[in-house]
Amino acid sequence: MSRELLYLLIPLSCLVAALVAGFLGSRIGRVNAHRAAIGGVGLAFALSCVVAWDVFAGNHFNGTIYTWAISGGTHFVIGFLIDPLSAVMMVIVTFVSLMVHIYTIGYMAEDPGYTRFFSYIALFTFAMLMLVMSNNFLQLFFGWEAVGLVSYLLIGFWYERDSAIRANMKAFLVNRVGDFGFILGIGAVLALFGSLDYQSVFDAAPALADRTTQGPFGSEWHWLTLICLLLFVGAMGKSAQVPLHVWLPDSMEGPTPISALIHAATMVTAGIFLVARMSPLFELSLTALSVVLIVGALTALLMAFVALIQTDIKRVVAYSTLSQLGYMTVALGASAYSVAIFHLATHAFFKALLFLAAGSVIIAMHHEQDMRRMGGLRKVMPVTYVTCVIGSLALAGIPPFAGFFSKDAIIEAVHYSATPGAGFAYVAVLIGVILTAFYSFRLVFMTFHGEGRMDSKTRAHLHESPKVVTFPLIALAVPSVLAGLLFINVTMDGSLFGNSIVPGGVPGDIDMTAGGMLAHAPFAAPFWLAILGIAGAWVCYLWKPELPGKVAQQWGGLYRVLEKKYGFDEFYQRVFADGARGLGDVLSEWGDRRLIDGWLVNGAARVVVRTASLVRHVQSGLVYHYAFVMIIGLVALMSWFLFR
Amino acid sequence: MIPLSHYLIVGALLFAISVVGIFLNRKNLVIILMAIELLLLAANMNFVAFSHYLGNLSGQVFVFFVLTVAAAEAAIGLAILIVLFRTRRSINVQDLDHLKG
Amino acid sequence: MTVLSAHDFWAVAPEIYVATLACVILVIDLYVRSVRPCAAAYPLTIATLVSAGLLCLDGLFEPTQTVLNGLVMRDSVSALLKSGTCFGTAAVLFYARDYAAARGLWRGEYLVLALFGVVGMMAMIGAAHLLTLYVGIELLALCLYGMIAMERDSVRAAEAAMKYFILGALASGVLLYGMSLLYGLTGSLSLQAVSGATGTLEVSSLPLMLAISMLVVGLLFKLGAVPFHMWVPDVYDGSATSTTLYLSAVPKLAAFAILLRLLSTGLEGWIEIWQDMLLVAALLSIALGNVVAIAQSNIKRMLAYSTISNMGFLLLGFFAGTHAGYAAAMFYAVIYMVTTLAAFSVILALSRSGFESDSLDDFRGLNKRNPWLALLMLIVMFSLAGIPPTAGFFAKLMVLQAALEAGFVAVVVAAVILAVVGAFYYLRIVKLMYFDDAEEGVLTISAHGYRRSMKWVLTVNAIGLVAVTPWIGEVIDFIGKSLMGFGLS
Amino acid sequence: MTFLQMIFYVFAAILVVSSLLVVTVRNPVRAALFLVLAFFSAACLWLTLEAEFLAITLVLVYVGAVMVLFLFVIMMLDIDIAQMRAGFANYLPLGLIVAIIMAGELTLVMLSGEFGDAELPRPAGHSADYSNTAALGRLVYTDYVYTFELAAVILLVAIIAAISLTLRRRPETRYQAPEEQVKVRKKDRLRIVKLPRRPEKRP
Repeated sequence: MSRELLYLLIPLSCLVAALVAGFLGSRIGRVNAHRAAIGGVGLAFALSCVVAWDVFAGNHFNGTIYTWAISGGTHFVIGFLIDPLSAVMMVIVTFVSLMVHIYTIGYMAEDPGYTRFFSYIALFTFAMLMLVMSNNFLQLFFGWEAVGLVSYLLIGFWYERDSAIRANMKAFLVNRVGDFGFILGIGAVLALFGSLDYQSVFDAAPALADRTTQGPFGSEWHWLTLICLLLFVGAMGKSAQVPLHVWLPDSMEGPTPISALIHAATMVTAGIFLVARMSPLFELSLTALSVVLIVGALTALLMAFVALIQTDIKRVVAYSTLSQLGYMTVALGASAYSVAIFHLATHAFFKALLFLAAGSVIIAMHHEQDMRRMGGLRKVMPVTYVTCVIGSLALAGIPPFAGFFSKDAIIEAVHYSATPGAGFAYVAVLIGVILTAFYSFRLVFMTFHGEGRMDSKTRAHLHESPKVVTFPLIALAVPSVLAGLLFINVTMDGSLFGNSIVPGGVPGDIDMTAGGMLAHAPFAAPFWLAILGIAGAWVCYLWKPELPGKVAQQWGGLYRVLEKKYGFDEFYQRVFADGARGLGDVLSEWGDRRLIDGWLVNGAARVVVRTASLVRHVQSGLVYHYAFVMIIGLVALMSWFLFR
Repeated sequence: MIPLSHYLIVGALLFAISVVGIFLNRKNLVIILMAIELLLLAANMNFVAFSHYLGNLSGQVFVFFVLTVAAAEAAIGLAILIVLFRTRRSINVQDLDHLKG
Repeated sequence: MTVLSAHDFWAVAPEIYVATLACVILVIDLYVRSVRPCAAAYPLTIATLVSAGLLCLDGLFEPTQTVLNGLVMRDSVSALLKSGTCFGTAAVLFYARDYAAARGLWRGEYLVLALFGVVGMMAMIGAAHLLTLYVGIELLALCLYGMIAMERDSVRAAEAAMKYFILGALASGVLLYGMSLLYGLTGSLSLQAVSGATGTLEVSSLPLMLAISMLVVGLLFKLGAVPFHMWVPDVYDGSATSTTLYLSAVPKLAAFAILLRLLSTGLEGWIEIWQDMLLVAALLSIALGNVVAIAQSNIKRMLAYSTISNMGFLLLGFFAGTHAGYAAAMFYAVIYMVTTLAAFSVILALSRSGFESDSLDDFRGLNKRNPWLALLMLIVMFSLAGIPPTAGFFAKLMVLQAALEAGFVAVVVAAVILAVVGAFYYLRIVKLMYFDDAEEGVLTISAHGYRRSMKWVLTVNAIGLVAVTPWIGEVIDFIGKSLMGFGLS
Repeated sequence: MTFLQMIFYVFAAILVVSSLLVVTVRNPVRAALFLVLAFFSAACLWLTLEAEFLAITLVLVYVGAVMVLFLFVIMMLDIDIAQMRAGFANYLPLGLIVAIIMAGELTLVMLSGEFGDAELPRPAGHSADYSNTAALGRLVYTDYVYTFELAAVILLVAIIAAISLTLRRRPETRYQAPEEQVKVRKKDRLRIVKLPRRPEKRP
């Protein structure tokens, strides 16, 4: 089997699975539909592993599969770039996707949209694979929009719910802002480089690093800074960075498997992947890196605070996702691209795990998501409990769980970074550590420990989730524990990603091997901060449960700020939504109804009709008038020729 | 001798007269038919004159055919005139205004 | 003195064949008396036309040559157009049958005149000589005058015939005068000899300009282009619908042919002189036709104005003088003929004895009365308006593309805007048929009184406008191939 | 002025004036007669151009046939001549302007130099034994035989159209059909009915 065929088979198997489940779903039945979807994605996972093995054996690939248009010298192609970065992404995407597929069998068992759901998630896997495997900007954009599309479809999956539709609309609108910047960025790439192919862009980039362009008001812009910032706007939209983060918490309106797959593990990391993929460009623009760093730090810190007070179990995880995406972005800004991807990978595992565990709880609680009505579940749901604790430990960054290594590497990278804003970012990520530990274990304690606060009817029906639900939990728990330990060395010495990412970040004099980091941990701040966070959570939610209420009263202003999530939503609602609606009303009344409809369209129609009836009168029916018109026409022609 | 242009000017005058005659006439269709005959005569005058001055008989052949066509046209024109008169009892050009707009 | 061979006559075999059989049919019709009118003449006429149409195809893709001492051109395009004329006329007479019979028009003479008109059109199509051209034009015109006036008890038909006659005679007088000047300037009546004089005659020569402008006036009249269009609505309206069908559909092929013969074969060297005239006439036609059609309440008049605008489009393909433009114009003419056939035939199908279904109101709620007929009319209207994927869309597209390739961007933009204006009145018919309810009384008239065979042919005719879409490229290529050798570049 | 020139100018003047009168006189009969005069003058002009056959044809066909047809039709339709030209003067100025412009432009074109004596001098006349008719006939029956046949078709069309347009049987008019009368048989007219014999009832 040729490599091209192999690569092609990976996304196509998902696409075929999606089509089969989508179009034939009602005919072949639910079981066959999920068999088809799982089969397709499972095949993709297996092949991805083969590809990854092949890639780490040194066989990279960059080539065109199919050219579908050539316009003005620009080739529009479907092409694959298979290198360590894309191989890692492919394995993560297909693995998490496969787990979610299996989990879905249990989670969605009662849903009437069962086959539709399988079709969507298989389609999502296809789109995400096209995104990460792309070797050019256009295909990247295709994948980018396609994952967005599936994301909107899935957020609005329960389209009878008003809130789902609102969340759907919000995700769509906010992502449009990001995509607008993204496509402008692609346009700028095409304008500067004349090509959409990654490799030729990267090759040409150093030579064009100092090229500037005329901005508004006579300002000078560096082309590359402009491109990077525009592309990063796209990344901010998709990866939900402040201030374009507002859609992600609301996206929890979608089914939980989707929150795990799309809004935690894969799609939202597309922005991180993008910046890592574009690292040769970002490296050339310190301004862009600085922006990335600061945006990331702000996201990591601010969202962690919001996570502290959430009561909806899924929203806690959602805000923690935002915060962790901020961490990854910080790593990117510190030029530690490989660290960012490493955190992306570990995060994908433990965050998917946490979501699925949350989902498992939600099933048990009969779709109750409020943690204030939970508690004491650890006895009923041991598997969920254990895996959830593993995920929380990984998230909190307790050694030797996966999150410890990746998060510590980020903190070290920021510590030693020379990017402007690194000092602020360092403080932010350190505070973030304690917050992360706090809210993670707040979730664990509120859900699984203490007294059960649910009503008696629910309590009577509590039971551990079925095997199809717990199996993915266990399967995801394994890498959540081991992934850091196993891969930290190869990540940090650069042998994992090779030259697919610009190396950089953590200076060489620090011991960043697994053993070194574990040995160093007890003597470093992050570890103790995490422990402090967990202890704080224990104090507040197990030992003195009345404390949080007091704090909230004491610090009412701050609490309200957090409750309102810093007012982003209100601000957007007031300024953009209401403003746009007001502007729209004005435009619709004056522009549309009066000017265009009344004046241009109907006016033009009136003029035409009037002209028509006027000209009609020339057709008087009198033959000498007709003859006269003909003769005048003839005379006019003759005169024209004679006297021109 | 008579230059060619003089014959052509005679033809041109006939042409102008007949063309104007067609639209100037508002009462009698027969006169319009006659003006059409004059119009063809104007073209024929040109053909015959050119034929002579070019020393080329094909112009005269053309006139031969035009005369044939003109005769046929006159026959059909008068036949239509009769049909019109039968249906409307008038050959007034101004009455010919049922179709308009 | 040249000897004419059988080969010479074989080139005009279809004309001779049709003319001879027309005489035979005339005589037979006098002697065969039957309950049904034209019991013998009708099948014979159809047979004649169909066989003649096949006979015409004999000359397809033979090398271009002039025969009969330069009177007649034998080439692919004439074979194609002659064949189209024969088949088109056969379709016309097929559709016209019941309608004409109900109005006492279905007489042997009517058919014979139609056949002689076909001879005239074929003479126009094959003309390589101004004399052939003129005689052909007159033969067709006389047949048309006769056919229109044949509805003897109709005030409107007589008026239409008279108007057509007067204006047609005026136009052919002008055309003739132009021919005489061209003859004087080039010393020849043969189109090839005329084009051979390109080198010796300056473009700035006044008599040449006059000659060409008069010829163009004559051609524009035959096409019905502004400002020589005024006969079109009155004649379409006044004639019996069967005659309107005959004179609106088929002669457009011949009109295209005489444009091609005269302007391309004869006067292409002086394209600077006639180009602007055609352009102005084309734009005026599209504008006036589309605008005035909106104000019509009679569908025949509306279709007449639609013809004017469509002929403007045809001219738009023509004026650039390129091969692509000619091919586009010919494609346009063919598609227009087929579309018009279907359009008027729907009116024929809706008409009854003593009831003309030619008011727009008669189409109200047609979908409820006869959904199939409404669907066919919908396709026809879409095709006329140039809405994809109908053939009419491709015809307009080709024409505009040709004009665009020749570099006339502003013209194309103007034409597109006007075409959009024009789409209104076609869509109004669709609206009437599908969204309005019939008035009291109209509903009582059944819309199913037409022959079953007519339904089938009409279906093929109208559906064909859409069904041809997958092969539209082949059709265009075929037409382009048949026009090989025409055009400036 | 040579004799030929004199003939030309005299007949040209008659031609123009009489054709002007054709389109302006009130009485259509007079117009037809002026048309005859115009055609006759034209025929004379054609004689100066050595187009003898056409000149004769013009006189024969037009003066002899077409004009008679015109007169016949004019006489047949009882037209109220009195109101024929009412309001004619209203349009005359416009007509005159157009006519003058057109005639002026055409004259300008004719004099523009393409058709001067230098470009196209008058050819020498043919010898006395030259027969214009024979020369034309030779052309018409050989080179132009196809158009000749088409012209024949045109005349046939004219005949068919003229007859079918004007010949009509009026259903309201009663007329005898001798061939039908002769064909009548007894059974067409006479019907023998058998009546059943009724038994008489006696009281």
